[in-house]
Amino acid sequence: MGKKKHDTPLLDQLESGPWPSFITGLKRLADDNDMMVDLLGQLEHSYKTRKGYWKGGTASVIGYGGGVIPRFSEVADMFPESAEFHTLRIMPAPAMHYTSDILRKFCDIWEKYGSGLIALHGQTGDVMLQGCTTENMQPCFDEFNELGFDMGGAGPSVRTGMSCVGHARCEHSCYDTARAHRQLLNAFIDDLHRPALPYKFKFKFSGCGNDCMNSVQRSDMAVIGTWRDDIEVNQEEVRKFVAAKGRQYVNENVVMRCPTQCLSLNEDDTLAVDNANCVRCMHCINVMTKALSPGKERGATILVGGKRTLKIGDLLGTVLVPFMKLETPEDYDALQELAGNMIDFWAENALEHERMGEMIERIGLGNFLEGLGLEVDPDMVAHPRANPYVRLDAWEEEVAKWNARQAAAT
Amino acid sequence: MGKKKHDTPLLDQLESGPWPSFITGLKRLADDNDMMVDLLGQLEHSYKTRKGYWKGGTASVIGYGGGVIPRFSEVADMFPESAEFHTLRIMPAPAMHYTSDILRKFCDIWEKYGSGLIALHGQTGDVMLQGCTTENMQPCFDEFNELGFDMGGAGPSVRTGMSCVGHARCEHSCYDTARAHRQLLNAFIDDLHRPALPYKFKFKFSGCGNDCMNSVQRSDMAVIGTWRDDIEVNQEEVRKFVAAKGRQYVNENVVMRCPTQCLSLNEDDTLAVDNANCVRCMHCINVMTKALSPGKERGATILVGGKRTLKIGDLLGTVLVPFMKLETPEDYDALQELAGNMIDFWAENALEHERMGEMIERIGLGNFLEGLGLEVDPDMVAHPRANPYVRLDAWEEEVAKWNARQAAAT
Amino acid sequence: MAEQPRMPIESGTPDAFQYMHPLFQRNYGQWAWHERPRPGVLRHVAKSGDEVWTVRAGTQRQMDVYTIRKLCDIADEYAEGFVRFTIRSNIEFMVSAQDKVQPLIDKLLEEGFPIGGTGNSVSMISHTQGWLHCDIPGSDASGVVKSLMDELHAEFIREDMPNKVKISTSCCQINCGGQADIAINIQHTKPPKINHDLVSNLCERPSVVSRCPAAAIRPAMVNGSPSLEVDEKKCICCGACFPPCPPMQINDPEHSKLAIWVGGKNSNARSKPSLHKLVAAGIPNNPPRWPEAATIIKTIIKTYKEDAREWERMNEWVERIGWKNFFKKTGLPFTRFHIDDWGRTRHTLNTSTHIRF
Amino acid sequence: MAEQPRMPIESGTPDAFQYMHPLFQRNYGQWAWHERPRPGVLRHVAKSGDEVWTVRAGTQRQMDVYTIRKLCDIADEYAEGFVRFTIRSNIEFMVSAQDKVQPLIDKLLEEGFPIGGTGNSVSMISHTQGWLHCDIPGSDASGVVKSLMDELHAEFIREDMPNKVKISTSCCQINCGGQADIAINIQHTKPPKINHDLVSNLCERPSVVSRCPAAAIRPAMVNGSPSLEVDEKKCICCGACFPPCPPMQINDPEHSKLAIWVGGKNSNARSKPSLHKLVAAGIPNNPPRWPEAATIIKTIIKTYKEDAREWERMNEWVERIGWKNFFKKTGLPFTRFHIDDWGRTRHTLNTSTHIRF
Ligand code: SRM
Ligand code: SRM
Ligand code: SRM
Ligand code: SRM
Ligand code: SF4
Ligand code: SF4
Ligand code: SF4
Ligand code: SF4
Ligand code: SF4
Ligand code: SF4
Ligand code: SF4
Ligand code: SF4
Repeated sequence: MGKKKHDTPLLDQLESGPWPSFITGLKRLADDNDMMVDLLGQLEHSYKTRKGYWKGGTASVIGYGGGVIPRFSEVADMFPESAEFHTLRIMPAPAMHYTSDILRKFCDIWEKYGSGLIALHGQTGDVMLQGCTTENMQPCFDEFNELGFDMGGAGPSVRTGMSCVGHARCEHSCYDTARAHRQLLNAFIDDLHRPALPYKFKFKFSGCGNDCMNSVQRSDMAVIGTWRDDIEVNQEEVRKFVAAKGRQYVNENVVMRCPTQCLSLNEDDTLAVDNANCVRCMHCINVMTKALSPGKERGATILVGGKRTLKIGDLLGTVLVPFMKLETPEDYDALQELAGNMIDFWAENALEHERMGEMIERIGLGNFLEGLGLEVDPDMVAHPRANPYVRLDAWEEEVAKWNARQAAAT
Repeated sequence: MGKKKHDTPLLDQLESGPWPSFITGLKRLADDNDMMVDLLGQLEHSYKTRKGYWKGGTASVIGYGGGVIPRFSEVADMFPESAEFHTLRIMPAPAMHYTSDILRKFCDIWEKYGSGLIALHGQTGDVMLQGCTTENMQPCFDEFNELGFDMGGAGPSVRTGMSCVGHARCEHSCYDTARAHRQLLNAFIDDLHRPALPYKFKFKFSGCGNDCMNSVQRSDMAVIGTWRDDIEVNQEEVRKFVAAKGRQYVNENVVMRCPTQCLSLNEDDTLAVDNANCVRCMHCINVMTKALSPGKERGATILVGGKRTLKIGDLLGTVLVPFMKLETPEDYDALQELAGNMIDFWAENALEHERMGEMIERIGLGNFLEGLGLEVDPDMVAHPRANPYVRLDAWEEEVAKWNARQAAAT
Repeated sequence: MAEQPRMPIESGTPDAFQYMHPLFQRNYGQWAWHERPRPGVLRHVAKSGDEVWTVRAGTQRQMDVYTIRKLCDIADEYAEGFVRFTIRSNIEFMVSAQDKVQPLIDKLLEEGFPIGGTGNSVSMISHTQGWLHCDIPGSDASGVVKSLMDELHAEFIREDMPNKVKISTSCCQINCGGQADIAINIQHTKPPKINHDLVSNLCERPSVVSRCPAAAIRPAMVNGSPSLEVDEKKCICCGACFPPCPPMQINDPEHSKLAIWVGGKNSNARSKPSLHKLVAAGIPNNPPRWPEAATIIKTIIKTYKEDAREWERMNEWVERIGWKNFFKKTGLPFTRFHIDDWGRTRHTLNTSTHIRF
Repeated sequence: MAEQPRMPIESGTPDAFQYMHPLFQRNYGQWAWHERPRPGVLRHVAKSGDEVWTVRAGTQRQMDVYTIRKLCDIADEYAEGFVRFTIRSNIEFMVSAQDKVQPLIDKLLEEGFPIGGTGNSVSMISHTQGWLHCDIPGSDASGVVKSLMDELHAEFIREDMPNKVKISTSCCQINCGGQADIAINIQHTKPPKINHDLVSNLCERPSVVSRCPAAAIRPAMVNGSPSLEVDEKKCICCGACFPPCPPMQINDPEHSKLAIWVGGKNSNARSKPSLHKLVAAGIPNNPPRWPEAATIIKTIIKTYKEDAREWERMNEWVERIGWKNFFKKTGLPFTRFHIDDWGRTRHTLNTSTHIRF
């Protein structure tokens, strides 16, 4: 300990200003940690040359294939103490709840084995313990593991999940996101720890259409809360809201903003909702939190295939199951089963390095549905096809299926 | 003459009902024309077997490569008189105006040389003289030609144009569609008569955004009238309209239907227009024909690349020139020059059998604009790109161009 | 010495003024407003105060010279000798005075020409050649149109739809008929049957290969001669190979079906132009009256009429109520084939939780 | 005898209840409504009548253990020992009584943690690893974010934007940062430079070839060894080849630039989710403070703030005023590069005459 710090004139400029400075934190760590001294040196070097100096490699803990992001420095000759600077990804509890006690324990273990630098959190929701030597990785992980925490995902595997605060605090929450999150992640824990899938697979859970987890775009399987019956309206609270804000405000900010124009403000300052046309967008409920709430028959819409850029451009998830009830344990088991079927089908049919969304784009949603044994539904499309490039040999069979379903439904 | 008619039990069923029957007409022709006797026989045969029996071939008139659609029967043994049943495509005047006199002359010539069957009109706007033998084609065309009519397009060539009734009768008309139609078609008459382009090329001219010629989808170059200044409002007529229909009707059918919400009905029953947000959709003008009209600074938006299905699916035209003034002869010449440049570029760069729209899809609109020396404009896109798959080496140069244009504009 | 052949006068598109009603000429570009006093009649008023009354009548498009002469007689006797045709093969008679309108209408009706097609009516169906003349048709457009217009006559002569209804048909998958509120098109359901004996003579083989949108055709030797081969797994039965290669027979009396498309719109009024979408397929190509297609089309029109708001075109109505409700209200089945899977189609899927329950 | 290695306990995602504020546990799934009494503070009321006050504070995400312990001290002393983190690395302290709110806020401010990020504020920028840890970065996300949040601090602690503003950054074109109202991402502008000596050792060559979205890479022999070759005409400089093949160096101190994207939206509120669109590029990757990027972002935010209506997210505002006006009002140049030409992109073009003049 006590290695002399490098000059960091560029990084030092990131210490001023009102926002908390990560550089100040790194420097504080460097006071007592030589690895951080050289890490700061390398980072300053990056800032000066505008280049990165880490390369990958291999590093792992016993029993697991993933969860560690190994980093070896390309400029270790200049900065030897941070020659190895691996990250351990640790899965937090759903919605990232902590006691101060558990956080302190994190700090203590990590101070012992690592750099002392923790990201709360990575974009996939992991606790990222950054800056570990190969040697310290195993004992460090062992202590976290004993504390009740497990390694997160990395590589071609199921990844760490994310869920919104949901039932814990949010009145909009239409299903138990924490429960779904934990049940599903832990059901596929083997696929998480032992990367053997075509590519990565992410779950995200949002309790309502506000999608605070960005699941539509950042997960292969997005579970987004919704309801099937009517919006709950407390007309007394509507009246109070109108009294407080004025009719014009309500018309301009609620009624006229409904995407399907299914609201109207009655003469008596109550609200009429054309529930058959409501698309569960959440807007009116967001504005009038006291007066409006999601209906009572709650569950989720399942979207599939969201991801970022590689290799065909960003994809938004698309509807796979318009509505799935999520109340009983059996409902949650059904969700898990669906996820399992999806992963199995994808594992069998995807090309190497092909995400779920890309595979669906390649094989067509129809084939994917068929593979999963799911029923086709107009809710899955923005609009039907605009081109005639389709084989219709099996038209009659498909019509028969639809008709049978309709008959069964009535 | 006087050949016995075939039995046509299926076709006969098309003689009943309130709509004028083409079968009744064909039968009437068959009374005096053996070719029509066998034509009816072949058609009945088609109805019975549900198959067509024409094949192509070659047939043309002296001096021209196109304009005739040659048809030879595959069942000439059964129906020898209609063994040859070619179509001559004749270009009518813009917007299909006729005197009864000229129509009678058409009938007389056609009765002499052909079957007596005329389609008014083909979907590309031609007079289709259907049912001519190879032998009679030349004299028949000669007589039409002497009458002041010329052959229409067929094959990989400029095709017959279409224009709406426009200035002749329609108050919405923002430019002289008939003039543009005639000038452009006749400027490219060589490309029309001597098919040597990559594929077909269609012009269509609509006087306003109502696009009564379906130009956006059915032409390679669509010239659609619009205006650049403010909508003309006759407030007196607005008041009368409101008085007659009621405020609610006006709000529901005019104000609320404006796609950019730029209308509002003032307390005094006059109409306020936020012209900066008006997208010239025509709706309000369509509803209130007396009170509202397009502005005074008129011209057209040019769209490019509309077409039907082959081979990448139907394409709607896209904006190439947001606004082009069309008032003076020079303006019309500029339109002609643009068309010429487009056709030249396309002729040089398209693959065989590749329409304008498909070529643009293949090479990118940016390259097409560059090839034509046209300036890029946000009006050309529904939205900017959502993917980063673009080479940006020349970013600075393009920015400089834009800045220079902006500076020049102010 | 042999006579020199006559060379054509390349006069191109003729000047319209010579055939134009005098009031059109006089008020060219100077019209003020118009109204529709009754279905089938337009009254245009010029800034000069001049007025023109237009009477619109339906025709069969495929006309014999006798019918055309009859229309000319009417033009001379009941109108002022000038007519024009619309893009939908309706004929328009122009008169300068209101009192000429009714006698003209009476005469047209007497001669069997329906009056209408204006305003919020179902206008004449724009159509194509079919068995009557084309070399690649799977059906007969004129017959389909005659059959349908008989059924839709009542909506042609009235103006009580929510907005204009524009219909088109096409008699093969090349689709010379345009995008429309409703389109009735051929949809093949089996790959082409190749007559290998004829291929080498009648096909430009490389060009056929390049025209296939599915890259399903490859050159092949069959019975020792150069021919073509179709990968039937890849083929989507579009028929694009048939025109350049007639031995690749795509038409089939049973398997060439009709499909119905909804929501094409070319105008910019209110919403942007839009392409039509597949709603029904597998409809028998059933001459001479195509009753199965007619039933579906009447259902769609009836549902639209009852459910849409004033000024809503077909696609605007569907967008408002949602496609699910379109299928529900019309009773049409929704199948996996309605899902677009042709290339990069994610933008046609529902990338949201916006769902009606 | 050697000790058996310890095998992991595959406990997976832990149960959240053990770390959850007691009021959250008691009212789990039973919340009634909430309000925001001031920026950075949420008041949630349960059906039981229980209330929880949440105070949200910004952090630097990349935290040293001293900072985390400081936050724990605050949680113990001024709150009730429970915290949670948001998806944007803000920390939330929960208290059961209103009177604890102000002292907690005072303490956090004293220790340098800004209070805000709720409601219609600019929340913390979600960001990625960069030079600090990643093996492929073109920039340093943490530095970019610190610089920008210094500039945007005033909008973090207030709630006077039209709606939430969510920003993200990514430090390479792989884009671990999400879609957002505004995204600041690396955009390379030159093809990779290949270090051929290393290719045979360090690349899985077939897999690199298949990862290139432009099909620009082909196997080649260079100096007698198997290597790779890039067709520089086809290459669109995406950098997808770099992670699987580090010798294909894509990062360049000068030519790896920043690009700014606008209008991503994940929520379903009002409009459907949408992807962000390119608005500015060619921005110097200029550490340590990236002033050029900051200027553009502040301009966009200011324009949005002044011009958008209440509740309009960034993309909803742009859709309403039109992209032309977005470029006009922000003064950003529009170039041919803004036109999407990646594949079948006609649906991104203006297929209408809807134009504002
Ligand atoms: C005569 C004709 C033009 C021609 O030169 O031949 C014509 C004439 C008029 N059209 Fe049209 N349109 C004509 C085909 C079209 C077409 C194309 C078509 O029929 O295939 C369209 C585009 C259809 C589409 O979007 O796919 C068309 C979309 C319109 C619209 C926009 C309607 C809408 O709301 O989307 C208007 C505005 C209106 O209805 O007031 C319009 C309005 C008019 C007006 C009122 C213009 C005027 O002031 O004179 C004319 C009388 C309309 C009427 O029938 O009530 N015309 N109009 C065409 C008659 C066709 C027919 O016989 O049915
Ligand atoms: C006659 C006509 C249909 C009608 O009954 O009205 C017609 C008939 C034929 N069309 Fe068409 N097309 C006719 C208007 C159209 C239109 C509508 C239009 O012009 O507004 C279209 C859609 C717009 C477009 O251009 O895309 C159209 C799109 C096609 C196509 C597909 C082109 C494409 O790029 O997708 C073909 C196929 C081809 O050219 O290879 C085609 C090919 C044909 C051929 C030449 C079939 C062939 O390859 O042998 C047909 C000859 C039929 C015959 O025996 O007369 N026809 N065709 C129309 C021309 C009459 C006229 O000159 O007035
Ligand atoms: C704490 C957090 C969830 C979590 O489990 O971590 C959260 C919590 C709440 N969100 Fe959120 N949202 C959170 C991230 C998001 C995100 C994702 C993101 O930040 O990357 C989104 C999607 C953004 C997008 O569309 O790209 C998001 C879109 C919303 C919306 C929809 C806003 C809209 O109009 O589009 C609402 C509704 C509203 O504003 O009332 C909402 C509403 C809420 C409410 C009011 C829900 C409630 O009743 O408790 C919570 C307080 C919001 C506030 O800050 O005023 N939350 N919310 C996240 C805080 C992030 C932060 O620190 O800034
Ligand atoms: C650490 C983290 C960024 C951060 O600072 O928060 C991260 C870091 C990396 N991501 Fe990521 N991604 C991280 C969240 C994301 C997200 C966001 C999310 O999960 O919500 C995305 C977008 C969503 C998605 O999955 O598409 C994301 C999309 C990618 C991609 C592109 C995937 C694609 O299909 O387009 C890659 C490239 C790949 O996997 O080949 C990638 C690859 C990487 C690699 C492994 C780079 C590499 O190939 O070597 C980075 C390791 C950096 C390091 O040294 O730690 N990362 N990555 C995030 C994970 C932390 C955590 O576990 O909590
Ligand atoms: S996604 Fe919905 S339920 Fe979850 S925290 Fe956000 S607003 Fe609440
Ligand atoms: S949730 Fe959305 S769609 Fe439903 S009524 Fe409210 S604003 Fe309208
Ligand atoms: S396109 Fe416009 S100008 Fe032409 S006839 Fe139709 S409404 Fe009139
Ligand atoms: S023309 Fe269309 S966009 Fe313009 S004001 Fe009228 S309705 Fe609105
Ligand atoms: S639609 Fe097909 S069959 Fe009908 S005329 Fe056009 S090319 Fe011929
Ligand atoms: S029918 Fe279409 S898809 Fe099939 S082989 Fe012919 S061109 Fe190709
Ligand atoms: S965005 Fe790129 S550079 Fe940044 S962490 Fe992700 S993979 Fe690494
Ligand atoms: S940078 Fe992208 S486009 Fe260029 S070679 Fe690499 S993977 Fe291909």
